[in-house]
Order: sequence, then structure tokens, then C-alpha cells
Amino acid sequence: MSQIFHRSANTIARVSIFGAVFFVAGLLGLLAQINRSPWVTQARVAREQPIQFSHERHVAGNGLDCRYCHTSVEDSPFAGIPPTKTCMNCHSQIFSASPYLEPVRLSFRTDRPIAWTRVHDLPDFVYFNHSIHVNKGVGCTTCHGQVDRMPLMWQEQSLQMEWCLDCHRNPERYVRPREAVFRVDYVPPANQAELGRRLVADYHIQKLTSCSTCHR
Amino acid sequence: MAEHFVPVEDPPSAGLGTPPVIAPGYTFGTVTDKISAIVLTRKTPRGWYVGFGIAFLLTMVLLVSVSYLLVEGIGIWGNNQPVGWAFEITNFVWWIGIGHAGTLISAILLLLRQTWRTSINRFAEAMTLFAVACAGLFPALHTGRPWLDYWLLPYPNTMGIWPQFRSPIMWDVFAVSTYATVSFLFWFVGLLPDLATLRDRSQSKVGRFVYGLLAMGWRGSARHWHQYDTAYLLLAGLATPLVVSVHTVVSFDFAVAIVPGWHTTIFPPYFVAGAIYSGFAMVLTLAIPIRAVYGLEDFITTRHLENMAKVMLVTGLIVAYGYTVEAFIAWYSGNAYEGFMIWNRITGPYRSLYWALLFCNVLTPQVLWFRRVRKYAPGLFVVSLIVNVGMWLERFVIVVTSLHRDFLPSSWGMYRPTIWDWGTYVGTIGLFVALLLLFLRFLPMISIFEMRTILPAAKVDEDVREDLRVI
Amino acid sequence: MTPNPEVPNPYVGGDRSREVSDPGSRLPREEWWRTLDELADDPAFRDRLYNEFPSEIEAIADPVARRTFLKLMGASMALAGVTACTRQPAEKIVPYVRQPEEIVPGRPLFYATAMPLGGVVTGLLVESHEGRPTKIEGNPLHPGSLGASDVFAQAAVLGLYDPDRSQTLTNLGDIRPWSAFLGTIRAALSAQQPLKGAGLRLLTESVSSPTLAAQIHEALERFPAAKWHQWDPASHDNARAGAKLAFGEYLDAQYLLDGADIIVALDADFLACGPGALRYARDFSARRRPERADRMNRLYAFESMPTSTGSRADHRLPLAPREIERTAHALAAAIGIRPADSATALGVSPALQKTLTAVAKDLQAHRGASLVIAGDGQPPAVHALAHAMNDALGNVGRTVVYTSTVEAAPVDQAQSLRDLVADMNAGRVDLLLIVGGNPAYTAPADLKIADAMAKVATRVHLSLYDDETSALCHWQIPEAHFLEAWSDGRAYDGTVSIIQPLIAPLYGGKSAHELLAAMSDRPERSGYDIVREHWQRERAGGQTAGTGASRPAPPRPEFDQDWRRWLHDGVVPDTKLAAKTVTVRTDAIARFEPGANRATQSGVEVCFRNDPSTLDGRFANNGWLQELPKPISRLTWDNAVFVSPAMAERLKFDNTPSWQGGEHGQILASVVEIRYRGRTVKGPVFPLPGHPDNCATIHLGYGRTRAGHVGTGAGFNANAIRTSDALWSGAGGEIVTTGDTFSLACTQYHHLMEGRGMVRAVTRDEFEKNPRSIHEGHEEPARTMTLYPEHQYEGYKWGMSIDVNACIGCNACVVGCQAENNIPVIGKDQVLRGREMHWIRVDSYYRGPADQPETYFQPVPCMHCENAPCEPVCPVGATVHSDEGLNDMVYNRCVGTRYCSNNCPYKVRRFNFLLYQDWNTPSLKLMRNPDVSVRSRGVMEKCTYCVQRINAAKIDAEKADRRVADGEIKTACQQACPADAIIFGDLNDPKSRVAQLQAETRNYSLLADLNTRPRTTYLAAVRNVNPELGD
Amino acid sequence: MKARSSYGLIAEFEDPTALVSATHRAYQAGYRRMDAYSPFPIEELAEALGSHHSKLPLIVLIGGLCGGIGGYALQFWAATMAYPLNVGGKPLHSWPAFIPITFECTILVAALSAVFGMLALNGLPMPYHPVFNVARFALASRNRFFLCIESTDPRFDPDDTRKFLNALGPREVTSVAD
Repeated sequence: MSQIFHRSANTIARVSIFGAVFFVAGLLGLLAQINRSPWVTQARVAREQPIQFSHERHVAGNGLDCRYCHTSVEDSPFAGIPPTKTCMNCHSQIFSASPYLEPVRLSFRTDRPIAWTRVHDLPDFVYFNHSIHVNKGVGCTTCHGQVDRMPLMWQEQSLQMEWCLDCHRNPERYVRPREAVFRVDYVPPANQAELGRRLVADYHIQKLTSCSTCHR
Repeated sequence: MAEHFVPVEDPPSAGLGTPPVIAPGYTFGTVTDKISAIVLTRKTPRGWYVGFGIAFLLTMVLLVSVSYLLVEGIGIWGNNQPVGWAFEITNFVWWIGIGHAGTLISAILLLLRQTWRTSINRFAEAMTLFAVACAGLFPALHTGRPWLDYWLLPYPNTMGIWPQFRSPIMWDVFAVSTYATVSFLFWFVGLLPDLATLRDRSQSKVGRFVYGLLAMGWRGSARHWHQYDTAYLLLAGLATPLVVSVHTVVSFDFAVAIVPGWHTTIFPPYFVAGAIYSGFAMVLTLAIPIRAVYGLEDFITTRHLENMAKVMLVTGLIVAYGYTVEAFIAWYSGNAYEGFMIWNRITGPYRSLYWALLFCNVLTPQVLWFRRVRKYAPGLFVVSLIVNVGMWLERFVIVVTSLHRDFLPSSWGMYRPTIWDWGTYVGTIGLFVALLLLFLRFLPMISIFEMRTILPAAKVDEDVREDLRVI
Repeated sequence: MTPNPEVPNPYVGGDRSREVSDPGSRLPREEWWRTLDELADDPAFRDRLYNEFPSEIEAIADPVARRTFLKLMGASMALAGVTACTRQPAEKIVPYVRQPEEIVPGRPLFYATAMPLGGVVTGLLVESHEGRPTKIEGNPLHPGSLGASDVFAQAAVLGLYDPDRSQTLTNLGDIRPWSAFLGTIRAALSAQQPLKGAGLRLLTESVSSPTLAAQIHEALERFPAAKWHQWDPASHDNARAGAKLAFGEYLDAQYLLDGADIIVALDADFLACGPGALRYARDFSARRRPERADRMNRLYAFESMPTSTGSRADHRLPLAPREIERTAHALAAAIGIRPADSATALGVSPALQKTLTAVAKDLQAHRGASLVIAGDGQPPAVHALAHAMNDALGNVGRTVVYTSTVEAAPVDQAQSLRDLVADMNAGRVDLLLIVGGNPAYTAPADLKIADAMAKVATRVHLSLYDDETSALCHWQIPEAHFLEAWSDGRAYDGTVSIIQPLIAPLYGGKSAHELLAAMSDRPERSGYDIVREHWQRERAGGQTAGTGASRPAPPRPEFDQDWRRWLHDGVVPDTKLAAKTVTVRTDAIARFEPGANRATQSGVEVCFRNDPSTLDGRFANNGWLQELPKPISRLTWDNAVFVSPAMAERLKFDNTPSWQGGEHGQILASVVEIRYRGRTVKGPVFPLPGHPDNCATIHLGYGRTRAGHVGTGAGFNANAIRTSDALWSGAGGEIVTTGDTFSLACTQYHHLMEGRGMVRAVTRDEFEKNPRSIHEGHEEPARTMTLYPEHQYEGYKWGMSIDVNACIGCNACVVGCQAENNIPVIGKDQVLRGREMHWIRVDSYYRGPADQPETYFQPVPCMHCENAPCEPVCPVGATVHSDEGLNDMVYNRCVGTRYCSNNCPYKVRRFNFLLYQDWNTPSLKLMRNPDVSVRSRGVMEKCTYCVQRINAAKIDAEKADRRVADGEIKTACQQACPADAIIFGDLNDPKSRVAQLQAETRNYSLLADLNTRPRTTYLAAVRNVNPELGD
Repeated sequence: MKARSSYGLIAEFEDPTALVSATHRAYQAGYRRMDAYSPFPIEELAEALGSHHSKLPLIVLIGGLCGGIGGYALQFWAATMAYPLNVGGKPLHSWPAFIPITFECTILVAALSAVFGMLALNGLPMPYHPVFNVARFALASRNRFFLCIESTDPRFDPDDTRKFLNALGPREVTSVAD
């Protein structure tokens, strides 16, 4: 009988067996990473919009309050996207001839709404309610990030379930006083742990992790 | 440690009339040649092509059924409210049960030092693998959204949730996947020396390469044999409780539920016995034609057939006991739901199936009390077919007749299979046969090296053994 | 929505109208057979006929299905994408340009309006999401609703969005603009001007709208020779005629059930249908609480077809309609109104006579607190007798009041229609305006209305659907749905509601007001102006008719305020009709002879009834209603020939569960032929326990030929044998078997309790002696009998109590739930397989002999068991408990093993075996409740206790830093329930209604012996039997 | 054939007894780096080679324990710590329900340890081996029995060893190229 395999086959065989184990493990790890990456979550990816609307300009520059445009955030599940009328409140006076704002004026003239690209898009089976979060001391920037530094809006967080759960399990790490909810310059104090515990007690914040809290 | 490979004398009780486990006159060489020739040199019998053709067609039926299922949903089957499970789980349990014979023959009979297992264990193990593969298809496909089946695996996910480990379905996932893995390992380890034989005997370059790759360089070293024996024995020791646990877990799918007719403590032993029963029936169903087609009567002798018939008789009686106890407890417990359940089985709309299963599983195997039947291959073949059918009916009766009339009469209903139910079922039979035929064609269906060990020449002379003992 | 439109049902595939063989028509009997042969010669049809599994075969052979394949593959990938590593597709978000002030995006608004049906309106509150009406509830301020609603109101929202509605104005099938119609009608009217409208005919349904009535009167003033006819199959001719007999004028009777101790129903299903039924059910059930046994009323029902009312009766006697008439006479005799002629003279059996004596005694013992009610199916004489009995018993003014009619112009509608047909046949009609209704389908067969209509020069039909009548008309005008147009109407007691639209007409429909305006000199007026002007005038001092044409005076400022208040409240205050003092012509009534108006007394008596689901066929294209299991028979998607079990056995009619679906799906029924007054019709037979013998009931509203995708072809047309002289019943029928079999989709065929105590019932005597007697023979394991520590539920602990004693089985909860929770319609084929999707079902159970059983209804939603058997078996944790004890079902986590459903002893879980939801039809997307996930295929679903409502209320309470108050959360089923049988609330609050009800002795758990510890529990039934009659 | 290019010397025998006795004799003669090859397991052969003990059972035991503990720990952690949920009123730590999976994990890891342990201890896969250079070695998987004394054995001497082997009564003694 002669050799079927070359001497090197021994090494190749062992290396490939070990290699396969590491390869599969690596692949699974990579998959897990991809699932959490911006490529999937779209986090921190600025979206193209029909109008180059800058939160940075309006919030940091002009000092508008969140609620000037997102009017229903305190009463409704939905924070509200401003109607064209809201834009025109100011822009009928300032930059009223700017070519950038032509789509706004067109919308106002023709009564055709502006179709924005949705940035924070939860799956349809998730029911998020802005009003209760805002009322319980969850600040805008906690989830939406520093919108005052976003020339084009992006989604700050992954919006994945594990991210939601993190806060629902440990609200004391994130809540702030109600009066600071809409402050974009709010920085958690050094004693957040203590403050958080106190706010959780004061605001009767529950740790809601029942499925039907969000899924109905 | 490895004395189990040393041929054991027939037990004295076997008597003079007991045929041997291998016909006389064979040597290491002829045994090797005869078995490996099937794979390497002999012309593939025409029967193989015919069989494979039919099996392939049926596999295509499976493919079509499954594709349509994925496109349309479970609704193409006959399942409904209240019969949420029907054909698919019946088939699952049936296939898993069939698989049990292979593990039983290779593991339990090994531990019990039954040398007659040698010539049937290899293809019985292969049968196990293919049956488990067919079985596994059903739970995987029967979910409403099979593309999400991976949620049943515990892996860290972005949802932060884990499988619900109290569910018998999760137990199933672990039991069946463990069973499939261990069965494969057991089968593959057993094949290793025979792959080396094929490697060494193959005339073609491709054959030598492929078999060589699979044989991993096995060279029959005594040191290797020593580890090998240990591993094989350990695997047998692990597979034995495993095989019992698998059908126990399958029975838990039912026993843990509260449905009358399911919620029964007798299910685990009764299911395990039933599994062995149906498994042996399937081994006989396969062995009898195979040995005829390939002329293997010298290796699979009437001794084998008779022993398997005896196992069937015993497990058949256990199953019959199970039926009796089920009925008895239904009456004795005084539980109205249980009482109605049995009454409904006996007299309800599915009564003909219940009576048919009693005929198939209880009445028919009683002919095995007669030695003449046990030794008569065509007769055994018919009995084994009937038992196969009967065991399928048993699962159908358990699954469907329990569900179709459970607690609230307002929700009682009935189930009728659609062509897609049949297509999927028949398709898996096709897949099973196709895989089995491929196995027969490309791998040694009888363990060659183990056959060598049962030849008288395999014994080391007594004086040499004495010498060793001196050290 | 449309259940597999490409998969016609093999049996009902043919043109149903042809199955009616009318000797007088052009098609002789043989002709019909030939037609069927033709059908059978069609290879495709034959394939389907002999194919066991039609849907699958077709689905795979059909190119449509191949497209479905691609679509589904796409959908599956998208679905998989939500969870796997594929990104969500980018979505657009579209704000308003100018946001209406009252709208807060994301929060629903509620508007009061009202639904007209059968000449009365019922007040409603409609939930609107960003301008889309999505859910209808009763208006608590409305006397005819008190917050409750019926199946028709609940299903109206689907009617609104029905894609099969007529969407364009057509002339002979061509699409035309409204102006073209205006031109035609002007020309036609100018031609009529010199004739004073002698050739003009107006056919409406019963009109309770004061505005519409005023408009019609105005039109009739312009055309004095024109005629107004009314035909409304859902109306109440016999009651009207009975009132005329009794009082000499048309009057409406209103019952004050809260004051009635003893009630006798003569074929009257007053709890479930007819004007005021919701109110009556509420008042009735309020007096069925055994905890206040002294207040418990007692109901005797003599009825033919088993109804909701009969099932709630303490004594129910199944009698054919003609026997009920005799019974009414005998009862009148027993009370002393009639001469005490012998029982035999009236043809009343001694046993019945004995009962009647006891009933009469009971009635007389409760003078002024008793009540006799006659049903619409009974001839006017019986109504007159009922009035006379109430008068004699001193009930008038106490348990019954009489008012002038709610309808604007009550007439004998059968006669009205007959006159119209006669005029048309005589060629006296040039212009026929049909305002609503579908007379071509609903008119009795003997009128041959289609032939008569052919003689009219110009025929105009205003209707929601392009239906049978539209096909006979030149012009078809899409009608605005009541949720799309302004109108008004009166409740059963006369209270006026303004009907305000929730949405602009989806398909440019016109209201009756706008059509009538087109006939006036101001055709451009909008519905809003018309209605508002009418009321402005009314309030200004009732310068009514005649001045309508002139411009109204400028509105007074108070009117604006009033108007706003009316719209807000949904009722116009102080418009209830005043009670009238009446004199009953008792002497004349005493001289009536039973059966005087009946031509023959022999043969099988055939009864016609409006269908509980489709009514007269107007709701035939409403999938929610078609798929709604009818009370008691639990039949869906079809009507049937209901007979008594004894009769079915005698005539060897077959009716057995098939292998497909079985008792829970497909019932194979013999097809019988009813020969009645020279006409025949074929239909499947359905034996119903409690149905009187020698009598057959068939429901109208089926066998529609132009109903739409959903309704066309369902059932058979009973109108084909109905005659105008005996609208509701007539003897002389004959039923013969044809040897054919038909598949009926029935969601419950087994109504026996098998000794399992699902419904527990005792008599009032037994209950008073020992309230625990209810639970005798039923075991409930002690709460301590467990290895595991109990879960503690801090905070809220939701629970529900369902009163079996109160439930009338009206199904409002079922449709309410369907509307609230986006539950799909699956079609007959799927119901046949036993896969219906209702989250709450109303089981019915019988106790006692088959010819005279007690019937109980048991609504079964999810029990939300604390030891839920469904939960531990789910491998992915898709169903688990919430902290408040809800049995959460997480659709997006469900992989669909169906194990939970197998392990649910109550079988309340529902599985999406196929893609049941319509993901494509745009209008149906508007209809869905945005607060509830729309489930896709392969997912289990079930009752959530309306968790979306719980969460909304909790969030509101949390924001105000308070607890949710008792009664603040109403589940959809509870809110719809007219009988107040379903109560939901917090069990941790001992003062909550539900906690108090669950603390009552009558409280029991379904299948308590399984120790599932349901949060939904039941209150046992207590029957207030007359000790003299025994149980 | 030069000594350093030789793997060793191999002797071919006709039956198991001859091989066992030859191996025994070689062991007694002080050879240690040698191996015997047979077409089926011969229990006595391992003894003759002086190998009595296998570490495999210990590996399998450890594997099984790891599997079992790991399986239970996973379930315990997932049900009580990762996302505690009230499932049908059962306690979070429903230990009886966790047993089947614990058991299956035990078996799975133990079986994997047994197979991969065996392969590892045997140094498999090793598709290339010098003994395959001997043409007649193909019969080792059929009906012939071989004893190979490797050149790395301290007592190995090409000529002496060949003589020694020849004295054991083999069918043939061949040099094994490396």
C-alpha cells in the first residue's frame, strides 16, 4: 500500500478541525456584533430628509424648546411631528425667500404635507408612549441623544429590546427631575445613583418588564 | 475492559436448535471481502435503482409539500381548533420511536453482551440516524413561523430574552438534538475501522481518498484499539440512558400537558417500550428484504430474526399493558374527563383506528409466541409491517383523539388530514428510504471488524493469555 | 376581508336566484336542473365538486396563488428581517400641513352620533384616530343604548370601510358625474311638474329622521300627486297594525321593564331585536340578580324559533306561531278579557291550559307590575290582545306606555309596497326613486317587483351597494354611510339624536337628504345645512313644512350653543315622546277568532325571521356578521331550515358533524325542499332543540346575488317563497328531502354539558334555601393544595366576572371584541375546518329534554388563569403572566407551536393557520385599531382583557398620580354588553364591582377542578320558576 | 535503506495469537517504542504492549459534569436572573422542570468528550503515517497482524531487531520507510 495523503495532511487535518471550531465561533460572534451594529440598528446614521432640517440650528442656535414642535409629547403616545404651519410661523418672516425652504412653502401653498423620513422607527408590535416617559422623568436626550448637536437627525440609541430593558430594569440610572426633562444641556449629576433612587420613589416609577407593557 | 468483543459462547439455555449468529466457514478475509464487496465491487442490484427511484420521487413529494407549507402556512394541513397537533406530531413520535431500535441494538445489547447484535447494529444505527432526521423535520416545520425556530436555541440576543426551559418542547429540542448528535457519533465511531478497511481495499482513487479522509488515518494500532474500545463502551453507557430519556421526554410532551389522554404517569415507560417495539419492527421490515437482496443470510441468520421477534413480543406485551392500565386508571381514578376520553376512544368517531391499533399492536404480535413464525422470514415481515402501522395508529390515537374532545364540549371538533398531511408523511418515508439506500450503497451495512471478532479464529490461544496474566 | 375570493364554495358557487323554481316564472323545474347540469358540465366546476380539498388544489393551480407565493415569500423575508440581521425598510412620516385644533396625534377622539336601523336610531360614541373611525360604542347618555350596543352597531365600522361598497355613480353601468344625474332628475321632474308628480314615486325604508320626513313632505307639496311608499323588512308592520286594532291609531308601545315583575313574551324576542332592545336587556337583567331575590322578575316565553329571550325565560314553551296565537287567546280568556271558552275550542292542549292558568294567576297577582309583550312575527290580533291584557292588568302607564310613533309616517308597509307594484304594473309610474333599501331582493315573491319595475321609465336607486335593486335601476347613486353623512333620527322612545359624520364620504356617497334636496329648488345644499336648518327652524318655533324652501332666518346665538351640546351629548334634550292616554277597544278584541286571518291550518307552518346576523340581507356583505355564530345554533355564513329534532328524525333528515372540523366546523346537512304556496326553495336543514314541531323557521337575508364578495352566494333566499299576505309565518308548507347534502359551518354542535358543570343553575327556591346548592357536585381544590408558593400580585390584579344569569347571547361582545382587537374574518372554508378566530365566544348549553330544553349562554373569553396551563408549555415564553396577572400573549415572540392551545382547557386560543389578515385592501387598513398589533400567519392570539385599554387608562392615571378608578377600564366586550353581564376590574380593590361579584356565593370558576384558578369567573344562573309549574 | 530514513521494522503475522505472543516477547526483550496492528481489537494486545490504563473515563466524567452543571446553570440563570417572568404561576426556580435538559446536556457533553477525547488520545486524524508505506500493510485492515518496532526505540538496531523479529516466526519482516 502506498500513502494516499501527503505528510502535510496530518497538520492540515488537525488545523482544519481546530480552525473550524474557531471559525464557527467567530462567525457567530460576528453575527451577534452585526445585529447590534449601526448597519442593522441604524443608530447614529443621519438620514436624508426632504428638507435639510437642522436640530442643531433650531435647538442649540435658536434655543427652541422641544415642545414647540413636538407638541403632544406630554399628552400623547406620539410626540408629534410639527405641521407645516409650525414651520411657517417663523419662516414666513425669516428666511422667507431661502431656496432651501421652498419645499416648506410649497407644502403650505399646496396643502400637501412634507413626507419626512422616519428616524425613530420602532417595529409595529411595540407600543411606546412618550407622555408617560416624559412625565416620569425620562429626559428627551436620554433616548434621543444630544439633538442640539445633530445637524441632520439620527437615532442615538439602538432601540433594541435589550436597550429598552436596561432602563426598565434600572430606571434609577437614567431618570432626572421632571423640570429637567426637556433640557438638552442636562448632565446627570455625580450623585445620580442617589438622586435616581429618590426620584424613582417620588415619581412612583415602577420597573415594568411585563410583556404587555410594550407588546399588545 | 474490552472482553465484550471476545465472542461469548451461546448461553446454555439457547439449546441445540439455536442457529448460530454467523454461518460456519467464514474467515477474516472472506467476511471482509463479502461485506466490502457490496460497496466496492459488486454490481448495484437493479432493485436498488428501482427502490431509490421510488424513494427519490417520494422525497420530491416531501420537497413540494414542505415548500407549499412554507409559502402558505400550517393551514394547508388539517389541523384546527381544538386539534392543534395531528399528523405532524404523530409522525414525529413515530419516527423517533423507530430510531430507538438502532440505539438499543448498538448500545443496550452491547452492554448486555449480546453478540447477535453484531451483524445488525450498523444498519440499525443508520436507520436511527435517518429516522431521527425525518422525525426532526416535523417539529421544525410544524411551527407557524418555522423561520424563527432558532428562537428555541439559547443564545444571547438583542431582545434580552431566553427560551422558556419549563416547556417540554425545549426538553425535546435538547433531547432530540443530543440524541441525533450522540447517535451520529456512535455510528461514526463504529464506522471508523471499517472506513479504513474500505480505504485499503478501494480500487479507485476517489474511493481511497474519500474513505481515507473519513477514516482519519485509522491504522488498527493496538493502543488505538484500546482507547477506541473504552470510548465505544462509554458511548454505549451514555447512549443507553439517553435513548430511554429521549422517548421519556417525547412522552413528556403529552404527559406534562393537562389534556385527558395525555396527562398520564405511565407514558414514559409505555412510550419507551413502544419505541423499541416499533423500532424492532422497522429493523425487521428493513432487514428481511435487504438480506434477501444482498444474499446476507449467512450474516443475518434466523437467529437474529428470532431474537428480534422475541424483543418485539416482550415490548408488545408491555405496550399492551400500557393500554390496559390507561383504560383501567381512567375508570379507577373516577375522573370524568379521563373516563370519557377512553370511552370516546373505544366508541367515538375514531374508534375504528383504536380497534385497528389494538389488532395491530396487541393481537398480531401474539403469533410470535410460535417459534415457527419467529423463524419464518416472510411471516415476520408481515407482522413487522402490521406493527409499524399499529404503532403509527397508536400515536395518532394519542395525539388526535385526546385533543379532539377534551374539556369543554362546546369546543369539540374533528380532524381530517389533507393531501399535504399525507404528502409530508409519505415524503419522509421516501427521504428515509432514500438515505438508507445511499447508506447501503456507499458504506458497509454490517460492521466488518466486529464480524471478525465473532469468528472463532479471533480468539487468542489460552496459553498465550496465561503468559500475559503472569506479568 | 374577502375570504378567499378566488375559492368559491362548490355548493354555493352557482347563481342562487335560479335555484328557486317558481312555477309562474319563466324557468320551469326542468330548466333549473338543466342549469345545474350545465354547471356540472363545466370541467372546472366539476373538479371542484369532486375534489376533496378544493382550496389547496386551486391555490396551487391558480396563477393568483403563484403571485401569492411571491408575495408571501417577500412577506416572510420581511418578517424574518424584523428579528434577523436585516434592516427595517425606511418608513415615511407625514405630518399635517395645518393640524386641526382638536386633534392630538396619537390620542383618539370620541364623537357622539347615532345609527338608524328599522326606523329607530341608537345613540353611539365613535372612536376616531386621526380622523378614521375605528370603533363604535353605545352612547351612555342615549336612552336606547345606555352605553350598550348591538352587533349591527359594532359591525358598522366594517360596513363603512367595506371595499365592495358602491364607489361611483353609474347610469346603466357607466360612470357619470353627479351633475349628469342632477340634469336627468331635473328634466324628469320638470316633466312631472304639469302632472303634479302623478308619475313620481318615492320608496323609502321606515323613516324616523324628522329632517328627511320634512324634506319628503316638502317634495310632496311640490308634487301633490306623487306618492311616498315605505318598505322596510326590518320594520314592525304587525305591531303597528296591532296598535291600530287596539287603539284605532298608530301608537308605539314602550316597555318599562324595571317595573315588571312578571313578563309574558308571545313570540317576542324583545331582549335581542327590535326598538329599545338594548335598553330592555339592561332593565331586564338588572332584575335578574338573585342576591336580591325579592326583585327578581319572572319571564314566561311562548315562542317558535328559540331566541335569546326564550333562553332567558324561566318557563319557555315551544309553540308554532299559530299555536301561539291560540295561546294568546287562551291567556286572554284566563285573564278574563275573552269569554272563557273551553281550551278545546281554542285548540289548546290541557297541559298548556294548565300552564296558562298558572301564568294568568301570576299576572293577576302582580297587577300593575306585569307585562305582556307580543312579537313582530305574531299577527296584529295578538298584539291587540297583548295591549288589552296589559290594560286589563293595570299595566298601562306603569310597565308599558304608549306614545305617538317614532316613525315619521307609519303605514302598513306591505300594503304600501303592494300599491306601488300595482301602480307600476299599471304604467302609472314614470320616475321611481328608491332611497335606501333593496326591495328587489327583500320584496315578497308574489309581488314580482322586478317585473313591475321594468315598466317604469326612470329608476333611481340610492344605496350603499350596487345590489339586486341597483341592477334593475337606471341610476345607481352610492349612498353615504351613516358615519359619513349628516342626518338625524329618533330613538325608540322618541329622543332625537343628530347623526354627525366621522369622516368625509370615502366614495363620494350622497345621503338621502342630499338626494331629496336635488328634487328641491336648492339642490346644492349640503347634508349639514339641511339638517341644521331643519332644527334651527324647529327651535325657532316650528314653522315647519312649506317654509322649507325659503331661506332660514339668521341663527340665534343660543342655537349654536344648543347645537354644539346636542352633537356633544348625542341626544337632543326633551325630545322624548310623551306618554298618551289610550283606550283599548277591549270589546272588539274579545270578539277576535284565533286564526281568522289564516288561509289554512294544515301542513308544516313556515316561519320567516330576520337573520340575527344579516338581518334582512342588508348586512350580508359584512364579514364580521357573516362569520358571527348565530345565537344558539352557532351557525355561520349560512341560513338554514330550522326544525325540531323530532321532526328531523321523523323525516329522516341528516345532520351530522363531518370529519373536517367536526362538531366545531363542518356539519353535513340534508338539503330539503320547502314547498310553500306554489313556490319552492331548497336549503340545508338544521334541527334545533326547543324548536316547535311541525314548523320550520327560515331566516331572511341570505341567497343574495349582488351583495359583494362576502355576501354573494351565502345561504339561500327565503324571500323566494315569502308572500305579502303572510310575511312572518304561514301554514301549508311541505318539506321533502332532496337527497343532497350541504356543508354548514357551525362553531358549536355539541350543546350538552356532559356533567361537567360549565353552567351551574338552580331554581330561586333552591338558591334561597341554600345558596351553596349551586356548587353541589363540583369540586374546587383548596388554594393551599400546591407544592409551590403562590405568586403575590401587588398593585392591580385584573379580573372579570360574567353573569350567566344575565347573558342573553346577543353576540355584541363578540363583534365588539372583533372590532377592538383587529380580529380577522377567515371565511366559510376556514370555519368549516374549525379555525374561527373570535377571542370571545358565546357557548350555548342545553339542559333538559330536547323538545323543551333550558338554554344557557356562556361567554368564554380567555380566563387569564393564575396557574395558566398554556404558559409553561410555550418554548419561547411568548405567553407569560404580567405583574398584574394578565396572561400576556406576545405575538411577535410566538413561533406557533400551538402547544398552548392544546393545553388550554377552555380552548380560547386562536391560531393564524394561514394569512388571515388582509394586508392589502387600503380601506381596511384605515379601519384597524392602531393600538393593537395586526397578527400575521403562524401566530397564536387570544383575549388580552383589552390590554391596550388597561395600559391607556393606567398611563392616564399614572400621569395624574392616582390609581385607576373602578369602572374606568371597560373591556370591549363589557362595553358592548347590553345585559351588563360582563364586569371587569381590579380584584385587589375590595370595593370594585368585580371583586364584589366574585365574592358572591354564585361565583364559580369554569372547570374549577383543574385548579387553573381563572381570573375570569362566572355567576351561576338562578331561574325564578313558578312553584306552581315546577321546574 | 539508511537507518535515519527508516521509521522502523515491521513484522507480519497470520493470526492474533502469533501477534500477541510476538508482542509479548518484544516487550520482554525490552522494546518499548513499538506498536501492534490488527484488523480488530485484541484485548490481550494492549496488555502485551504494556498499556493498561486509559484516561478517557476521567475525561468523559469531567465532560459530563461540565455539561450537566452548565445546562442547569444556564436554565437557572435564564429563568431567575436574566429575565424573571411569572410562567403559569410556577416559581422562577422551577427545578424539577430543569432536570431533563440538565440530563441531556450531561450526556451530550460527555459523549462529545468521549469521541473527541478518543481521537485526541489516539492522535487522530493522522491520514499520513509511515506504516502505510509498507505495501502489505493494507492487509492490516483485513486479515493480517503486524508488529512494528520503531527506530526511535533506544534498543533499536536495524540488524539486531530484524533478527529478533525474524525469530518470532513472522510471515515477513519489512523495513518501514519514514
